[in-house]
Amino acid sequence: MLQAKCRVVAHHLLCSNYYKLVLQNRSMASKAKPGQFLNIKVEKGFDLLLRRPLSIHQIKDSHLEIIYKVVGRGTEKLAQVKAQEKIDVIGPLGHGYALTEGKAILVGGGTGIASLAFLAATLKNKYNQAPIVLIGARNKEDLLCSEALEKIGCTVKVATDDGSQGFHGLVTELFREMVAIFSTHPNMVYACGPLPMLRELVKLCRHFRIPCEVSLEEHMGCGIGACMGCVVKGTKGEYLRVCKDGPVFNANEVVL
Amino acid sequence: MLQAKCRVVAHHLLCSNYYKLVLQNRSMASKAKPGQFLNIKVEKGFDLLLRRPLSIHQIKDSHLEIIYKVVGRGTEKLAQVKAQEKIDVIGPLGHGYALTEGKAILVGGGTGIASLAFLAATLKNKYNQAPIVLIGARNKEDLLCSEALEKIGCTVKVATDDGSQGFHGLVTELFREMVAIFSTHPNMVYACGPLPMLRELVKLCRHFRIPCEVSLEEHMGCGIGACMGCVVKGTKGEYLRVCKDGPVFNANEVVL
Amino acid sequence: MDGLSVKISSLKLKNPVMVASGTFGYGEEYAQLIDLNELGAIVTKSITLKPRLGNPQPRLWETQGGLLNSIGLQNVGLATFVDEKLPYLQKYDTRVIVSIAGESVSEYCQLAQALKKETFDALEVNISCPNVQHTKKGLFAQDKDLSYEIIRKAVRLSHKPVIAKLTPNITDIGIIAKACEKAGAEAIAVVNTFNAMAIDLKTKKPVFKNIVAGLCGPAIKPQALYKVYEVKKAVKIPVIGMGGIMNLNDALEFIITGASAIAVGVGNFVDPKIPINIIKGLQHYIKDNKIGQLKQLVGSLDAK
Amino acid sequence: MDGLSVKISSLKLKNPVMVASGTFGYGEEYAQLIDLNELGAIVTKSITLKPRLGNPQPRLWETQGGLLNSIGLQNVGLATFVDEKLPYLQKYDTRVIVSIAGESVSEYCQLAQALKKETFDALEVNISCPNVQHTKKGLFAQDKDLSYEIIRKAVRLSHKPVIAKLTPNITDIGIIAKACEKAGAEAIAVVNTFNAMAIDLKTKKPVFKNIVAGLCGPAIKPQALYKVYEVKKAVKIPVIGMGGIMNLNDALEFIITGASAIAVGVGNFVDPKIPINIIKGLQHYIKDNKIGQLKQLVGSLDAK
Ligand SMILES: Cc1cc2nc3c(=O)[nH]c(=O)nc-3n(C[C@H](O)[C@H](O)[C@H](O)COP(=O)(O)OP(=O)(O)OC[C@H]3O[C@@H](n4cnc5c(N)ncnc54)[C@H](O)[C@@H]3O)c2cc1C
Ligand SMILES: Cc1cc2nc3c(=O)[nH]c(=O)nc-3n(C[C@H](O)[C@H](O)[C@H](O)COP(=O)(O)OP(=O)(O)OC[C@H]3O[C@@H](n4cnc5c(N)ncnc54)[C@H](O)[C@@H]3O)c2cc1C
Ligand SMILES: Cc1cc2nc3c(=O)[nH]c(=O)nc-3n(C[C@H](O)[C@H](O)[C@H](O)COP(=O)(O)O)c2cc1C
Ligand SMILES: Cc1cc2nc3c(=O)[nH]c(=O)nc-3n(C[C@H](O)[C@H](O)[C@H](O)COP(=O)(O)O)c2cc1C
Ligand code: FES
Ligand code: FES
Repeated sequence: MLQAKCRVVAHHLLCSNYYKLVLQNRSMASKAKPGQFLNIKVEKGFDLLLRRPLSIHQIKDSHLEIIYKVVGRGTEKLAQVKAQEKIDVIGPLGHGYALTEGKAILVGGGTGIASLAFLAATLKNKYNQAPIVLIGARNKEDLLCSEALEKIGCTVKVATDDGSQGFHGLVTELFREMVAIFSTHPNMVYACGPLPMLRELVKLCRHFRIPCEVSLEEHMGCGIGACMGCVVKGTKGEYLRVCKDGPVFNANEVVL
Repeated sequence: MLQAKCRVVAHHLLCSNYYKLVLQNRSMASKAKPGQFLNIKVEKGFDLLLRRPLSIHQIKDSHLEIIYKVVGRGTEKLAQVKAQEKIDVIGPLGHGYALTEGKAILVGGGTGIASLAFLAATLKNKYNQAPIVLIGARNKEDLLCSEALEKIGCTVKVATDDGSQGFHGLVTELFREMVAIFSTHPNMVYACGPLPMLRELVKLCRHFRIPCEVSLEEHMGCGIGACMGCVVKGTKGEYLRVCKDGPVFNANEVVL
Repeated sequence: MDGLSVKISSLKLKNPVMVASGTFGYGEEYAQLIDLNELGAIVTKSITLKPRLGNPQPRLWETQGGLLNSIGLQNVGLATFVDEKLPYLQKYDTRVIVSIAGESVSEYCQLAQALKKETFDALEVNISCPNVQHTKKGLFAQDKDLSYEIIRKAVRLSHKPVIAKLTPNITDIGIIAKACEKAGAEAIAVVNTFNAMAIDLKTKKPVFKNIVAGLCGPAIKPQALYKVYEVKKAVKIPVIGMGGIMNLNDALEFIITGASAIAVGVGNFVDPKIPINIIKGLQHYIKDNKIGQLKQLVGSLDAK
Repeated sequence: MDGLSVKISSLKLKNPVMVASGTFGYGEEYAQLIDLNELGAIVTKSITLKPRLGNPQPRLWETQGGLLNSIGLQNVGLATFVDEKLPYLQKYDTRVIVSIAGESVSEYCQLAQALKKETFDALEVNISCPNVQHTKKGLFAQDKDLSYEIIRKAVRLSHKPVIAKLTPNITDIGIIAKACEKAGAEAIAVVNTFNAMAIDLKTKKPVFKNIVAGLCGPAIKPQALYKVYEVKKAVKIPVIGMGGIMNLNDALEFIITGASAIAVGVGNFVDPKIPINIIKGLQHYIKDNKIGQLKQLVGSLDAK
């Protein structure tokens, strides 16, 4: 974990209101693991007090890439930052995905796919086996990362809410169909996306007895584990910190 | 008085940290009188709550020009507004200079010269007599409007704190010298600038028995006369509103 | 527009959006920028028996998301108000709520009495201005007995509905609200400004002569909302909510928390169109959400 | 650095910049980002007798220039604190101030007693957390007798300097400050968070399960500053000021108003370097202004 003013190498609109932000910082980049995030100060003043947590989407040498969606005032301000400006970043933060060898299915909804792409690349590099990736999006315009994932050898299946591309329906339904027709189950499922998606997916994984890791989101204060602001209920009844104990948890650890 | 989202026609740095802002609004422009001001919302959010009052520097057809200095957070934000954007403006506001025929001396300090330039042009147009203008600035880099004023026929004299141009010293000292060597006194003095300058000038005008009008500044709430936030002490003991009873007052009306 | 009408006890408003005392003068200036007929009600600047000079300048100071004021109730005084300001307001098709402030119980009585024969819709009794001296111990609205006494007398002397305007600078606002309810107030206005201060680092002096000033604006909104919640729990009479309301969502938050009407204060300075924008927004909101009457929303907070 | 040293009664700090309870955990995480040795003091997260689960999520909500929190004192509890957290902090060359919070007078006593034999520099008694149940009527720090009793016992049982941390949610904070001074507190920490709330318009539910939450940040700074002013007027013991301090100027305002030391709370979230930046800024400030000792500035407010 370190704090630095990172230079914005590139910053551009990807599609609808999704942006890609590329930051320069060699030591952060060299430490980053899939599932970890950066906590970014989006403005100089104190109008918006808190930093915004955003997952690391990809590392390229000393560059850290982020994919984010403009959803509110903070991400709106972030979208105004121009290339070559510097922004204040703390990272890499949190506990990422546990890498396991074997057949993995990655299930991403919305911007959730951003961190899974980093995971896919890492799994491929480490075990030389590209995972299957299921991507859920509202429509084909909102679809992120699929080409890049195919390029590294992943089998990519898409589910859109409106059927404009791939499977017409929820990515969890696609997952259910996928697993039901597989002769062998995957060894591991990794998921990142909206809570209802994660809930449904965890239910399915329990049903099929597939271990599952989920990446969670909560409003954050410190982002480093000190304030107890970002908790999620653990299965032992205790509250776990998304920022430090997570954001990636084993599905058995947390009550969704 | 009206409220409108005005298009920024042009916006650029003049010198050191002085900017010129040109706004488009025909009805505001047609109503504007020298000494009046605009109350400008400098940002969309509520980080800075209040509008910023800025004098009208010049009218050209449907354009209103402002000259301002970046001194704090509000003017910093204003400086970031780009040409073609729209900003929310209320104006023209306040009670401007009382136009009088005859020999006039205009005394401006810092950005105070902005509103006096509008007055000079109006006096020239109306009475076909260009006034004498004394400009006080810290140094020659901070000198505003002198060429434009000369162009309309004004006799322009400059005083700089560091002597880098014109008279070395305060503009009030220059004024004293000017009046002392005039065979006839001016009929009227109009002044806009920092409070210490105005205080000294009013003292001199009393001494020389020259009527004098001063343009004052106070922190403003509503800017239109409703909140009693922007007062200055009147000579009758009552509090007068800078935004509505002023910003231009006869020196005899107010306690500086 | 009917779906927006609300009742503040016996006072019917065509919509729940008012402009707060002290931020709208006597309406004249704002009439040049917005149509006063559209407002639910106008609350006048608090008037006092005699014209008041008010506090020395500076009277305003901007803070993060907020504004400090120390106006000190500068106003034209009762006589001029009645002669010049009230007739102007009466021309408009909106409710006129006259705010009064006294330095003693007796002054409140004289004000209520003198206004008895005038035409307006309700009397707001400001017992909570932090910028003038009330008692040695503090503000009237920090003392439940004095609050009761002032409101009781105002209710008796005035035949108009009486609104008690309370201060948030208190441990338990519910106690004061209850005293005012018992005294016959038809509504509680929550809140006046929060005690606060600023200092000028260059001179090491307080910015304001009185040291204390009143904080308003979005900065205080979460606190004001909680005060509305506390008052709503304490009393059965309607609550008028204010404190940092700048847009439709803010207004809805206050209404859902329990405000039967809301007032825009410093928002008028930021953008005089805010009250009108909120009214339009409410119209759309009830239509889009198929809410027949806005008043159904009042106090609809689902607190488990 | 000597020019910055200040004394909080018997407690000497190398500089007046502390980090506020609950915003800095037990120091471990921040140690990766800043040098803890540079801080004047670290106040730990308030600890309770037993580990506390804390409140359900969400626990945080951003507002205009502020942050609402409803952590509910989640902490590791006394035993783990003493075994694992305190030894870590003892390694650093900074003052360690242990904050304690109890649900009853007796719990405060047990905490003070149990901590007696441990090594640390001062005991901060948090009688003002708005996110947990105190008495039926409110917070301990809203009751002068209970405040007196808790502080008196803590002073008796602990041989450490006792700091009383007060709530701003009170009509007259001076009364509580005086009670604490009389009880033997060596300093008053002002302020804890302000009662406030937020609601979720989509669900019409309060954001927080407890409804009320505590507001902090720049939004409250003008109010916090005034509370410091009020406490300073009421007592002779030193005041520790906090509430929205984000930079050198904020810190100077509190110091000039009367705070002998200041604490950074939510500022640590915004930028962990804020406390260090303030320390550096103070060094330059006293040098540039030829002030020999920073403590000369304390309470130098020129209020006419
Ligand atoms: C570990 C982690 C990783 C994330 N990675 C990504 C990513 O790669 N791409 C992406 O687009 N988004 C990501 N998010 C969500 C992102 O942080 C929010 O969308 C963002 O903070 C919204 O800020 P805002 O001001 O635009 O929205 P607003 O809704 O206006 O924000 C208001 C407040 O709520 C908080 N908030 C709002 N939504 C969320 C949320 N979903 N999670 C946490 N806090 C929230 C904000 O931080 C802020 O404090 C991640 C969140 C977490 C916790
Ligand atoms: C009638 C009038 C006409 C003006 N005309 C001009 C002009 O033509 N050109 C120009 O450069 N400046 C002019 N000013 C001054 C200008 O309004 C301030 O410089 C500006 O408001 C500073 O805002 P800020 O946020 O950058 O500074 P900050 O100091 O950060 O402002 C903080 C607060 O103080 C207020 N404030 C600060 N300085 C002044 C001031 N001198 N007068 C009133 N309020 C102030 C701000 O409005 C704000 O509320 C005029 C002021 C008035 C009252
Ligand atoms: C400049 C100013 C003057 C005020 N004068 C009065 C007043 O005379 N009487 C009164 O009851 N409240 C007065 N108030 C308080 C407002 O009516 C309102 O209660 C407060 O500002 C909170 O609302 P806001 O945050 O929307 O401004 C004044 C507020 C401001 C900003
Ligand atoms: C997330 C959070 C947790 C807090 N926990 C505690 C606590 O355990 N004990 C305490 O005395 N104060 C606690 N506080 C209050 C702070 O110590 C401080 O008094 C308050 O936040 C005001 O300062 P600020 O505006 O600089 O944050 C907490 C504040 C926050 C934001
Ligand atoms: S955000 Fe502070 S503990 Fe997670
Ligand atoms: S700013 Fe409101 S009266 Fe002048």
